[in-house]
Amino acid sequence: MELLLQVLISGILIGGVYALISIGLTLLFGVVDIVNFAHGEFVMIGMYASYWTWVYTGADPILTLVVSIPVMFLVGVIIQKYLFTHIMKAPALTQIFLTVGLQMVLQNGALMIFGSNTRSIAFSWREETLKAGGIIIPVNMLVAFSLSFILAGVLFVFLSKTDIGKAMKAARLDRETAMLMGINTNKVFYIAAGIAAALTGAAGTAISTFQYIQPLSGAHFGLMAYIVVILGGLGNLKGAVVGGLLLGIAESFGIQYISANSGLLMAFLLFIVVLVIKPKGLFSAKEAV
Amino acid sequence: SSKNGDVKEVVVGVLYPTSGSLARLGGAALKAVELAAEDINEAGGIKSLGGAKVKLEIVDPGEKPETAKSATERVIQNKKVSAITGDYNSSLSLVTSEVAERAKVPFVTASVSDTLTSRGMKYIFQVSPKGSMFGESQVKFAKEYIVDKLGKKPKVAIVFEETSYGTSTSEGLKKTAEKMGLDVALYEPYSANFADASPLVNKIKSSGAEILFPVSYLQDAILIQKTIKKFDVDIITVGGGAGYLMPEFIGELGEAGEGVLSVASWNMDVNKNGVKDINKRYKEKNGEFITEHSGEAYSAMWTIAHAIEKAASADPEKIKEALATLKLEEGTPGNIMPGGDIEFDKTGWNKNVHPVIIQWQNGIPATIYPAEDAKSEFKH
Amino acid sequence: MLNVEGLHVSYGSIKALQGVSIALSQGECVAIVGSNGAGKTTLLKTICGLLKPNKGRVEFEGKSLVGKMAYDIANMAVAHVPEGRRVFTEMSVLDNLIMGSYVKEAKAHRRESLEYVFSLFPRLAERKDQLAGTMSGGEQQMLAVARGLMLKPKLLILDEPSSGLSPLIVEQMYEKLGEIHKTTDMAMLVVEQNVPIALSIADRGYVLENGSIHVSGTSDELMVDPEVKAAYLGFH
Amino acid sequence: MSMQVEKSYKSIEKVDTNTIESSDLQQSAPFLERISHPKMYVPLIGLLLLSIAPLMVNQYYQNILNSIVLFAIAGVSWNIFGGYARQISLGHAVFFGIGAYTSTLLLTKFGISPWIGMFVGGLLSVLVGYIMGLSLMRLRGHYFAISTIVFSQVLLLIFTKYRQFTGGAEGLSVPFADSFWMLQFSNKLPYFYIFLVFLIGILLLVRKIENSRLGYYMIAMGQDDQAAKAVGINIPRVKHIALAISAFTMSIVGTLYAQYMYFIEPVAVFDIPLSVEFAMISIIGGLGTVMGPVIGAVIMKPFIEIAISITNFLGFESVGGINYFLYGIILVIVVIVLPNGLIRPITRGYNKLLSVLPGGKSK
Amino acid sequence: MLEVKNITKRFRGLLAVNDLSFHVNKGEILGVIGPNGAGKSTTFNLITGVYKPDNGEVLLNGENISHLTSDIVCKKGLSRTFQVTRPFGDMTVIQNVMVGAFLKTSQLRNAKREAMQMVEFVGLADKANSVARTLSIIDQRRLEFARSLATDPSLLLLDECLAGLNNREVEEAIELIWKVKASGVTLVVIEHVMKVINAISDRVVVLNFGSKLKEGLPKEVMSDPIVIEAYLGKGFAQHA
Ligand SMILES: Nc1ncnc2c1ncn2[C@@H]1O[C@H](COP(=O)(O)OP(=O)(O)OP(=O)(O)O)[C@@H](O)[C@H]1O
Ligand SMILES: Nc1ncnc2c1ncn2[C@@H]1O[C@H](COP(=O)(O)OP(=O)(O)OP(=O)(O)O)[C@@H](O)[C@H]1O
Ligand SMILES: CC(C)C[C@H](N)C(=O)O
Ligand SMILES: [Mg+2]
Ligand SMILES: [Mg+2]
Repeated sequence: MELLLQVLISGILIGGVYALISIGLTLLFGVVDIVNFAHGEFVMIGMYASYWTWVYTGADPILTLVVSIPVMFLVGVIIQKYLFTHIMKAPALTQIFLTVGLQMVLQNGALMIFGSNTRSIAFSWREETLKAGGIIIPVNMLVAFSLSFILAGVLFVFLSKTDIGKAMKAARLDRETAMLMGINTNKVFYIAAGIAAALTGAAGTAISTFQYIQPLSGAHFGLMAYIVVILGGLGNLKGAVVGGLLLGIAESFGIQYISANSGLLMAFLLFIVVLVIKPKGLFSAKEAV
Repeated sequence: SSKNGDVKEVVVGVLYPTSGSLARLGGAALKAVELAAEDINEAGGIKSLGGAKVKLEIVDPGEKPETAKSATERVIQNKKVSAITGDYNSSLSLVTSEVAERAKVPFVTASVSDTLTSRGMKYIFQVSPKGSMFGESQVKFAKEYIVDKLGKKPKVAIVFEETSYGTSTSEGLKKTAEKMGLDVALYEPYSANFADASPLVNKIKSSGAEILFPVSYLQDAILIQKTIKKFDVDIITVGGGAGYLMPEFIGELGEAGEGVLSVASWNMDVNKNGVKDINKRYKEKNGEFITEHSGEAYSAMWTIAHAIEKAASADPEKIKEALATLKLEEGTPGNIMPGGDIEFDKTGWNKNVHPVIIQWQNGIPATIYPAEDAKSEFKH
Repeated sequence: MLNVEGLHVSYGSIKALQGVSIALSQGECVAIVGSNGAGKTTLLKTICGLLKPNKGRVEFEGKSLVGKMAYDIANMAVAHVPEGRRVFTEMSVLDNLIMGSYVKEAKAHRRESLEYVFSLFPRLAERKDQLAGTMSGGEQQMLAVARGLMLKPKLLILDEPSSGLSPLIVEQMYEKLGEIHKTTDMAMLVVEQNVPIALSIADRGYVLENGSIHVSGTSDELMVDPEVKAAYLGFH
Repeated sequence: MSMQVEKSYKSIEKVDTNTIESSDLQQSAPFLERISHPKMYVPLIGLLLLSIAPLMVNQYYQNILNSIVLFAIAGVSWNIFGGYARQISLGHAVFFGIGAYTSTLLLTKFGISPWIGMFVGGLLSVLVGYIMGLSLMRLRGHYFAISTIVFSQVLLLIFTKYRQFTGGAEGLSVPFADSFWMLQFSNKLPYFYIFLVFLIGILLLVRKIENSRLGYYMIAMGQDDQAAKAVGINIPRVKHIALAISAFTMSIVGTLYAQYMYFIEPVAVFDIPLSVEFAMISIIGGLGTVMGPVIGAVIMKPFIEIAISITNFLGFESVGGINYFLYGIILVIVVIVLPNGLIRPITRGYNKLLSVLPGGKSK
Repeated sequence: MLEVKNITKRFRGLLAVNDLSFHVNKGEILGVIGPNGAGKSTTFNLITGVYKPDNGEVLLNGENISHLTSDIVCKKGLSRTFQVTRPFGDMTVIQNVMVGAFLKTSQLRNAKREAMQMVEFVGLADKANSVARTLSIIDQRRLEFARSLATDPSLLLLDECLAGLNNREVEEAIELIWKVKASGVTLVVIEHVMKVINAISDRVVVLNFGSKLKEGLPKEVMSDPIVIEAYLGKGFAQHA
């Protein structure tokens, strides 16, 4: 029973991380309509941003958000302005093509600048745990998990309650008509891409509290984020959170009760089963923000 | 002869991955090869060729068979190499060796897979121990020092990353463990590069094992060890090399890493001539101590130099002949592999080599087993 | 208030407009009629900044619109109800209307504007939470017009607003447009296939054919123009 | 709607064969006349040049040529399902992998020739494609694309996991031989010509499909499946057929790859980058065109070698990652400059060439 | 020939079609009118298998087709156009129509010949090799008409095929529809342009809120006060 609970909690915590990395992607994917295969690399840049901030200031990683968020916002705006703008109307495949190129540039750029060494941020609560009975909860995972809820909540309110949030959606659905409404669509896309990147950077910061930083640290997360976003329903924040949790739980249970190499397999099979039943993901577009 | 007198330099192709997931160790190994080439040239180059210098042609084989193939072709066809070395990763070496075999260029590798020298090839030479030997050493050591000496229950857990290296070395682990009467409570591969080690550690914990044999690359190794500590799992780790031997491992774990054990195909303090000096110079240059693959890479490069020396020719065919009958005795520069002389059997494997066991002591991997190679003692 | 002079527009090698000039003063309602492909939509899109002219002038309240982005022009209180409805399909009716009042001035009056368009089109009030894309064609057309009105425009540009609407709705909508025309000083530029109804509210009209103005005059003049009658009015 | 046409609906008698089937006429024209038209002789000359190209270069360039031709076949295969039918699969490595594994396992375990193995693999791929089709058929757009990725990851994990059957992550080595029957040669040239024959074969197949009802149905379905249904197209069936053909041919490429590389492992033959590469080759050349993927392969495959040459030239060969960094930059630039692929500009140039060549003005 | 029996379709609580019944006789043209959102297009979608009815059934020549998918319905001789046009955008006009023609032949040559005729018939011959995406909406409607005809249907459903045409063009289009009818095709036509409905329909069904409001001869229907109230509007007489 205790083991079961522990397995569940471990799964939920990992799921929270999957949700966290998916929030920025679901925004970019859902609003700017860009298939960004370099998403994991945005996570990686966020991790390095936190790392270097920590190196120079010694700040607690949570405080490094003050740097990683604006830095990544800028990165998002720049990439939107100089790259994504050119391919927004292009077929998904063209976008994949470009962003795979971008992924190579970022991964190998990081390798050239930072080297292949693995780095990490040291801080007081890194190794701390909460214990309840026999159940163990690593604090850093809990922080990452909580952050995913906070960011999803803030983004939800932003998108569904503010004019600019709605304008993002309008601009995606019909650029020309959005312009007729007085919406500066380019600006809206810059902001959306900036926020998406900033959220992803924040995810990178959270992840750097328990993972290790090197140029390929984001690669694995990129794919997981895609799976989560699709599982949850494209552009749906609730879906991203629920989807992330489900995958994490499936992985944890797969590892414990089937075999240690079945975690991802179970998560992927769950994904396929859900999509066979609900071809538009857990939460269909109707409920999307 | 006058013909050989014209040779001013001998070109050796070097294929260590410096991009992708293999970049960390590949880059480190490449540095060691460069150091070896420097040492060789400083020591007068190839004397039988009138002091010809060794010239390295470096090419990145990437992380895929396809890129490895193309890189090998590139260096062999376009650079007129006399021999090649590199890859450290067995999957890449499998491809490189095929290309080398067909092009009739000798390939000296430090990769560990048993398969490499089991295919009847004539141009491959493996200076390193075979993968299957690692598990044997780990278990033998654990039996002697932990089960028998410390009186631990013989319940063990074997977890290994589901990669070429992980699966090939784990076979030896399991076989030997069963042979030695250890109770294997858990024997499972896991998917490498996990987001979090908790599920795996939950599983290790619930298996009730007291000795853990993990085969992992760096990030997984660190996460497993950290999570073991967080989850209060009382278990002794005898790692399977790779991640368990890297400077970052101890850097991250600090105190928690002290006392962790691991198998290694080579270590910076093995009981061999010149090792200390190599480590010192390597560290001066690269800011970190020299790790197992780099040590082997260094040795492989010297092995090639000796073979060229013996062949007194830059001709690949003659160098291959020389390698087949080469015998680098104890004390010869570059013979730093544990296990006496470097000498290849019919399959091309360095038949005297064996792995060692290290323990992290004072932030340094100290060789503790077998006794002939060790300078330090097992501490508990 | 609106002055278009000598406008030339082309799509690649296709010349869609060849020297079109029209004028519109405050509070005036002008209809533009003409057959398919005459260039009506092209003209409207150019005024609104969605297309760039090769030559010619477009001025609104004395300021040139040429080279301005469509959203800047919307900010000058020019609303465009595009051909083919173009509602934001995956957004609710209400959010569509909110987008209609995105520009600063309109946003300030959003609440009143909503009440106003809901009174004009009660169906939209009933369906304010439905996704616009699932509305029937006619309902979407109402939404598009309402969305245009949300901008509180000085100039309202309508591209075939009656297309796909049932006669009753067309009648009602033109009644409302007529009312707006009478009670406010909003200027209107209407492109229509349904010539009689367009001319029924318009003060003046232009007939556009093959990219240039063919005939122009007051609505009454056009109604009796034999050529116009033959092409657009008579039926059997 | 215009009334000038005095023909009424459903009067099939009067047919203007000339404007309809000019290619029929060509076929009946005498050989000499046909061959003197640049439309015929240019491809023939091109083919001839291509077939002697590898004879003039060393093994390194031969290797590049071989992989161009091999990946051209893969691109063309992918294009059947991804380009014509517009089912954006990012999991086609599944079939490549099955082809590679089936023939290699049959060869290593039972000594069965890859010539046979490739068909067994092809049939297996068709079966797996059918299952994939059944489960993913209802998905569209991004949902479909990402699901195909996940599907391929599942196969990757399974092939890694059941290592008693597949050799697991350690991979499989193809036992060395030098015989046509075992599809293995110590020299690279025979591979080239075999690949070339396969390429020509699949190009002819695709042309045939393009000019058939199936081809029209595939394209129509790819454009708008609702409208396609409304004109009587059985969507699941067309999808399954398109996928079956694509899977079968892709599987053959997998076998050829294994025989050429002598070594396969799950990551090398099932992972995402490979699937993405197939798709890229098609799109850079031109989606849904016969020759597009060939052009795509000709351009894409040497990219990395070019990048390496540049770094070597600059003396940066030991800077880790620089090759792929450059490669990435080249990709990004290519996409931004040519977002719609190269087929259109190239076709335009080609047609211009045809029209100025002797014999070209006659038409 | 076609019988619609008590069909109902709900979208999340919205009754789009409510217990609707009507029939179509062989050889006639049935006009379908009704206010926007009355459920006309949805009814077409229910007949052609795009949606499945929640209740009721659709019989084609006595056979229940309500559970069939659109492609099978089409093979049974029932073809339709879409209110919002759906051409195969990247294909040329002739290729679009060939796709329709392939229903009855598998020969490229026959399909091409058949398609060419249809393209000429609807007056698109000069644009036969234009890519469909670049056509104007009106031309796209023509194209859809041709594509539907190419499937050689016995029953053809037209959803606002004539919207956006000017008078002259409407007249031409009506003649086309007559010709189609003359060749033995039964038609069901949704239009908001009363002149068209008047001119071509043998009978008219009026829908309102998903149900049948009225059915009868065009003259009867259009003078019916209920229909005027719900759909035509008082001003109708003036403009007609
Ligand atoms: N995007 C485009 N690309 C190429 N040609 C175009 C494009 N849009 C319109 N045209 C052409 O420009 C001319 C004018 O078109 P426009 O849409 O302005 O006509 P319109 O009068 O609005 O017709 P309709 O009554 O059909 O709406 C037509 O010949 C049309 O085919
Ligand atoms: N997929 C859907 N989801 C939700 N509601 C829908 C859907 N399709 C149609 N509706 C609704 O059903 C009702 C009937 O729509 P339908 O398209 O059949 O109307 P129509 O009679 O064709 O109108 P119009 O003349 O304007 O084209 C409308 O209120 C519409 O909003
Ligand atoms: C990553 C390393 C542990 C690789 C290993 N030396 C091999 O031969 O595959
Ligand atoms: Mg228009
Ligand atoms: Mg309708």
